[in-house]
Amino acid sequence: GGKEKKEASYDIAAMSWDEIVEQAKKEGTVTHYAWYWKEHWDKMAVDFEKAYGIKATVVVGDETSNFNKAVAEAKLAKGTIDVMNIGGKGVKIAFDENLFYGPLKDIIPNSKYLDKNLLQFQEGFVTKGYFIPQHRNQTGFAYNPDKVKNPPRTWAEFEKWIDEHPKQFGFNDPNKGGSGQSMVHTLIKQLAGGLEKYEGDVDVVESKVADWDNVWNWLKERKDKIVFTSSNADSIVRMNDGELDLIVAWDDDLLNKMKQGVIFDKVKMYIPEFGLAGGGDTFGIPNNAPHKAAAAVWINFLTDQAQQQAMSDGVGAYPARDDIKGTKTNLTTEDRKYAIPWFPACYKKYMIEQFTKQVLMSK
Amino acid sequence: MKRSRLTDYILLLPAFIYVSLFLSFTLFMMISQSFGLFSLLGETEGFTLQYWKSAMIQESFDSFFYSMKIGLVSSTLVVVIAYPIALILNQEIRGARIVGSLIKIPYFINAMVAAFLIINIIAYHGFLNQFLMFLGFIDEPLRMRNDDFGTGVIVIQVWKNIPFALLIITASIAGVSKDVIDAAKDLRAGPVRIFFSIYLPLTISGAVTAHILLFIMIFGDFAIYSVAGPIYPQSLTARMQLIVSNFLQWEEASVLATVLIISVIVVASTLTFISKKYIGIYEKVGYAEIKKD
Amino acid sequence: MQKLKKISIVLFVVFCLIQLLWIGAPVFMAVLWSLVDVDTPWSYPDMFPKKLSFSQWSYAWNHTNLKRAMVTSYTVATLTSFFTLLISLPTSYILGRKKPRGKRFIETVLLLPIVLPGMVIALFVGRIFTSIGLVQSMGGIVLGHILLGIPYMTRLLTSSFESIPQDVLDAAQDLGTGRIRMIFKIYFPMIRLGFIAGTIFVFIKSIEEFNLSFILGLPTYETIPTMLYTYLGYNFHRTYASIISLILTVPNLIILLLIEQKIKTSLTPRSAAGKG
Amino acid sequence: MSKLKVSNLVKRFGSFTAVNKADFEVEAGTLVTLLGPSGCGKTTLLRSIAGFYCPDEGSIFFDGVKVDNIPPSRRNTSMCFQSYALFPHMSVWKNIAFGLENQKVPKAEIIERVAEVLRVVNLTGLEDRKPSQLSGGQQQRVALARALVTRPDIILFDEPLSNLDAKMRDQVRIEIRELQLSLGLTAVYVTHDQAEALSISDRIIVINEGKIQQAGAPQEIYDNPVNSFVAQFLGSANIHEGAVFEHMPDFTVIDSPLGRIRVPKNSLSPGSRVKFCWRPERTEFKIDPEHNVIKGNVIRRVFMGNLLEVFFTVNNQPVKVQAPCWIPDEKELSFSLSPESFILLKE
Amino acid sequence: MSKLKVSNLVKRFGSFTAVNKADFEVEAGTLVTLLGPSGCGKTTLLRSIAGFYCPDEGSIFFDGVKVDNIPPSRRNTSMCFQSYALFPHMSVWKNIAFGLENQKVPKAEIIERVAEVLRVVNLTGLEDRKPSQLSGGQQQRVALARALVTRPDIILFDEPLSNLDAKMRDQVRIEIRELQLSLGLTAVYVTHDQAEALSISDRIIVINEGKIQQAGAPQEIYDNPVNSFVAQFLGSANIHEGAVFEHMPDFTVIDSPLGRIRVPKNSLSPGSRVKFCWRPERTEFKIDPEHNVIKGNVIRRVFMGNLLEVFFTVNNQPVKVQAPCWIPDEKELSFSLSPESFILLKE
Ligand SMILES: Nc1ncnc2c1ncn2[C@@H]1O[C@H](COP(=O)(O)OP(=O)(O)OP(=O)(O)O)[C@@H](O)[C@H]1O
Ligand SMILES: Nc1ncnc2c1ncn2[C@@H]1O[C@H](COP(=O)(O)OP(=O)(O)OP(=O)(O)O)[C@@H](O)[C@H]1O
Ligand SMILES: [Mg+2]
Ligand SMILES: [Mg+2]
Repeated sequence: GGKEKKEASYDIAAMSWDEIVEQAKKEGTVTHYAWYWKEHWDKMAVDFEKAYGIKATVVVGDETSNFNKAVAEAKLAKGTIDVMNIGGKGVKIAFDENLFYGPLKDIIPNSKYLDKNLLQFQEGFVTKGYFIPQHRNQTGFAYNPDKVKNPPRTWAEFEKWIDEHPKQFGFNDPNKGGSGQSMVHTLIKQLAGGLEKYEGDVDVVESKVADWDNVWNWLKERKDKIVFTSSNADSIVRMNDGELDLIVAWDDDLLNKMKQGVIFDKVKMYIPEFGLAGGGDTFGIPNNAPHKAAAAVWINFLTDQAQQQAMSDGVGAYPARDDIKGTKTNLTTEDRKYAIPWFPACYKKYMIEQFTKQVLMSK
Repeated sequence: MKRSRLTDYILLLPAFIYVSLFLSFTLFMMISQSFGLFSLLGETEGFTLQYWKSAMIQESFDSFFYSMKIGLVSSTLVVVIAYPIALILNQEIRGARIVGSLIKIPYFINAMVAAFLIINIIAYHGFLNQFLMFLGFIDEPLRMRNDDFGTGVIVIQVWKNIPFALLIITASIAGVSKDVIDAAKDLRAGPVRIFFSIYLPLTISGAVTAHILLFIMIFGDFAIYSVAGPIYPQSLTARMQLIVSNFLQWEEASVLATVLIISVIVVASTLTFISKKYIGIYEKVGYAEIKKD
Repeated sequence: MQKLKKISIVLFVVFCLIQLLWIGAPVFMAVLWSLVDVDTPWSYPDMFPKKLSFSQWSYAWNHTNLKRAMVTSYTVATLTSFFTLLISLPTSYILGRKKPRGKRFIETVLLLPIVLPGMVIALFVGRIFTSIGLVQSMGGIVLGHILLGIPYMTRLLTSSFESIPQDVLDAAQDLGTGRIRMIFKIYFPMIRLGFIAGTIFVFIKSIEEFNLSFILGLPTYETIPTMLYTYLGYNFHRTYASIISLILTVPNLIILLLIEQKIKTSLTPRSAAGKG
Repeated sequence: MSKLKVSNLVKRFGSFTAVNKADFEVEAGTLVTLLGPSGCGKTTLLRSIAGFYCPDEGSIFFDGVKVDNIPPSRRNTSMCFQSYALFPHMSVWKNIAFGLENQKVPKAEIIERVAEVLRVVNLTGLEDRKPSQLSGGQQQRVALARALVTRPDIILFDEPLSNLDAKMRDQVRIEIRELQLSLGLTAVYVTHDQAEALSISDRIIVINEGKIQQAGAPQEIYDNPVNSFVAQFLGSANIHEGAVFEHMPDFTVIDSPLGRIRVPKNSLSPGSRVKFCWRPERTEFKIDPEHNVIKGNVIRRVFMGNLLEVFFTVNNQPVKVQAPCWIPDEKELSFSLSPESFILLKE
Repeated sequence: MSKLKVSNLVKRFGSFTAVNKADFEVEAGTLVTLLGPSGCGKTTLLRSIAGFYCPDEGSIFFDGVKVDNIPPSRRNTSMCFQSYALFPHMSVWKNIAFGLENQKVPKAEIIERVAEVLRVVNLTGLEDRKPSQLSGGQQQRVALARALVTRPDIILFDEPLSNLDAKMRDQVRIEIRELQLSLGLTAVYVTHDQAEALSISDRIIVINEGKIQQAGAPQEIYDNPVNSFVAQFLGSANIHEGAVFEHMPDFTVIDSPLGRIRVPKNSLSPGSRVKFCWRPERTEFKIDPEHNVIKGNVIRRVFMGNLLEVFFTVNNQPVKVQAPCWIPDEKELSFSLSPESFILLKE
């Protein structure tokens, strides 16, 4: 074999951005694990190589197994992952296992343009600037305008609509996707006295969740009127099939599915007045990433204005930068005023468990 | 002579060592981890029953009963359906071979593909609903996916596994010499008697083998459940996978795996016992016993 | 007799129809779904897609992991068949010909990998492999698949070896046949079918295997089934799922046809190798 | 006891005709043997009678009733299978009792009848064995017992003794015949062993390549074979061709490779070609000058225990004769043949 | 061509002794037959000679050289297997040529020798068939050809003709014998057919239950069987017991169930018990008053084609005789037996 490429040990936190870029060019390669947007990454990688001469390899895997891999490699001095996308499922594991390097917030120059909220909180976790926002997303109600002329906007309308249209409203089991979690989250807000009381908690406070029973009872009463689907995508597919007419969905996911021809283009989306949660996906660099400098440069590149615009135009995701607007999104900025933030992650986990016990397991 | 003995044993080793090393590691780790021992990655705590306690919650029981139910119902259905088909295919009917090949197709279709194909059929907008509506039996499509009982899963398992059962059962039925059946007919045995006193005792061991293997495959199913199973409960293996990948609770997963393997052993021995009893009726009653009464 | 014949013909036709529906309908639906046009989704209440095209095929081919997954799957399957054969040959030879002590025990152990549920094996083998750094490597998947292939391969090879009549081997010996000639002129031709059947079987098993590939390969190595899992699971996408299903199924069906043709015809006369 | 009639039966396998227009009757209570070389269609014929094969042409009648549409399980026949076809999972006793149980015969009678038939086939004491624990010959006798015990209207034997050694074969053959006679069973017996056929049958039907060649009482066929196949298959025969030379008052003279010989009187016109045969055992070495005296060169003598087989050439024609052991050990020998020894063949 | 010596050979399967102290020699260039009932150990003995079984006791010598440690592939023997053991994947031609190819015989010679042996076994024209396309008898002849073609030092035949019909059997037997003589092969031939054994062998070895009963030239054994097993297995025999009554100058008189009869002179003391036998074919129906005249009741006559088998009882003792076809059809008949017809048995 050839001579091993010698890599000096360094700490990007202690380097200037120019030094990092220089180091990155020396490294010449970066490996990024994602689980969507293959086509988009391919384009980005071409541009990146043109700009920096660094080859970016994006492995489009599976969210859970990406994390399993990261966990499995955590013990090694040098891993194989430079950059990882972090979504709803991963944040908790990332923290529990102490997987990631950071904080990145002060290393990546572009972070000052990015969504402030997402830089600090993700899915109810306090992320302290470890993860760099990639795009923002938002859950909303999607409906088939042919069959639903006046979708429910207020809480009263919503309850009435469900009564009058049994088995036509659906959201996915919160165990299997974020849009379902968002719906239950909203129900808790609506039926168990708002979200303010949970702020800042790191552990579930029993007294605060006492009146969640209202939520479970509300759901149980409507068990034969609401359909629980098995994934974010399943909800969309079932709307296309004509089985469901009103669903909870992610804005970017829905847009993507429309592009792929999975669902009819006429679908409409909005956020009801009683609110639905949103958030976004981020980038992180594992502690044992072999090319940390290249990773930082790649992340910075992806959060440049041009690339964020390309992302928005290409896959329809809402940009993480505040200085550009999403072009093709389903939800207008007007709609987004009803967006609400997640409550702390400990409650989210508790919510999912309770949903399983109280709603799914009840016969 | 001695030297060739030794070479024999050396030649015997490759596959044997391969399998036994892997599996003994697997089983050893599984069982010891369920008691908190020998954790390969995390730190080892020493013998404890804690994980058995914490794994034994309602969700686990529900998963266990779900898998057991699907396993027993589907494997029994498969065998019950495959048996007569095998008997018919065994006749010298013209075209039996074509049917035989046709019928084998699902065996060569991946489990998930099978699940997906059937889902397309039973989906809300699927073939079956459209067909029934076209015929006017229903006004509005039926919702058959992800039903709570697992009917969808059972349909898929049956569809997918009939060929496997057929493969084994046809082989054992083909082993019954045609002359023997002719001889029974010639001795004026009716079809029912031929089935119960000739075919069944001669082929039951094949059928039970098929039944056991099917039970194991269906009981340990992950793929079909994930594609077509009910929202709740999860299949036992799906729950294990979830516990591991979402919560990294290897010890609890080990408990479930141990339970799963013990159940497999129990069910397999029960089925074998029943079949032995049945063959016994025909094997044991001989002249000696007749003389007694 | 005449009446009986008529009834059996009717039964046969009905049976064929059911069979065609039973298999044909699902496959037909998959084909339809795979041909749905990107810009004209097949939505309720259309009975059939409004427009059929290969647009989704070309998209899936160019912009998903499909190509990579196919390369991985077929490479893994080829390596698996080869090594499984290599490992199983000596063991099967001894089991089939020498009837060693403990034969039954060894055969039972060799069958265990099919008797244990795949996900259980996958999770725990995955854990072992993780600790020795074998996850996310093609080698790991191949090693795992070999484990699952051994039961089938040894079974088939052992019974081929067993079915060689001792007399024939004795006759060859008696005619002064040397060791090499014995292997190539007597053993190989006579276990040929087991050899082919075993290789094909293991190949197909490997192509189809999900659990181990899922645990050991993802995310670095995606195989066709794990890819399918994505499009059937949280990323449910009927059209891609149909395309991948067809890609996964059609080669198998072709192989099935070949086996039916080849093995059946050459298997039958074999029994006539001697009397009783 | 039923009368069996097979009428113009044809059975084909694909394009191959296994039985070709078989037409014969078996009187009630008699035993008829189907005799022929391997593959001539004997088993096929028997299976058609039992109902396992559906004939392509022709019909079968039991006591005048057409049975073509009656399935095997409702024809009152029992077959002793060439392949034994024992039930491998049942004991010897169960195997034999199976048919009686089907007929709902009372238990006590079953026990008695099974014991009786076991004695007949010499298997008493092996009741509890499984077929796999028996030698080939014993298995064959179980198959025989299983068929005999039901006492059907028509009993069908497919080479029931082929795996027994000579001694046992003689003994069981005699028992079968006695049982058949005493119970008055109608029986069809298949064999390719001519000694067996000659000794057990009321009538013999000789078959070749699916076609009946000749039917008749054993001695009748032996003494008057119609063609060279029958002559050679049933016993040995030397066959020659010749031409009629002249007719004398008591015999006819023929020109043949053996010389000018006297044969029984017939009505063929002088000069016409004839085929005739004679049997090796008709040779007389105490020469009777009244008979045809023939001289030949000894090629080989083969000691057969009770006699010698001597191979001659007579005018370059090979000829086989049977001789007593005392004949002189010479290169050239004469023997005589009575005119009655010669049998004219139709073809 | 080798001389074969088997010395005190014992072969056991578990606790069952299949061959028990077999001890015999086969002179170079001669053909010896092992004759015995099914399961008596013939095949076992043959396989031990070929080297497939390792004897438990005793040794085997080829031309005086002990071969116990030489593997089968290096003993120059060829065996014609009872089960044929053809190579199913090779054509008839390939099967036969296989042994020659092993010996690196030149191609041209192979072609010639295979053609020659195919002619011998009457299979010319079937060279390209696979074994599965042959009838049982044809397969057997291929096995025979495969063994014959290599012309080994010692050739071993295990029931090579059992599946042929009578005609073909005679013909091939003669060919085997001629080939064996002309090539001077040393041969061991196994059969349970006594006619075959008598007609082909230089010497016969009669075996029962693993033990050699008697060995000798065919006629010698036939005429002087040492015990009742040999007497009954080789040919038919009526066996009786009696007691010596008195010694006369030319013969001895014995009291027996047949009455007081004259048998060949011997030296037993009067009064001692003797066992003796006689053969059915020695019966004279043209009664010779000088001989022992015996009267019996006819039980059954069986027509055997060339003769009758007649079953008598003589003083309640069953007796079987062979009679010419002309004997009168009466209930009581007399026949005579020369004193020389009687053979005294050792046990
Ligand atoms: N199922 C079948 N398909 C095709 N040919 C057959 C079938 N059964 C028998 N034959 C052919 O029909 C002919 C007659 O067969 P059959 O079994 O009646 O012979 P057989 O007279 O009983 O001979 P054997 O004495 O050898 O038992 C044979 O040439 C055989 O090859
Ligand atoms: N491998 C074996 N294990 C146990 N017993 C055996 C084995 N081979 C042969 N025998 C027994 O040894 C005895 C002699 O067998 P062998 O094959 O030599 O008989 P044979 O004289 O050739 O008989 P046949 O005429 O039926 O071929 C038989 O009783 C048989 O059951
Ligand atoms: Mg037959
Ligand atoms: Mg033998």
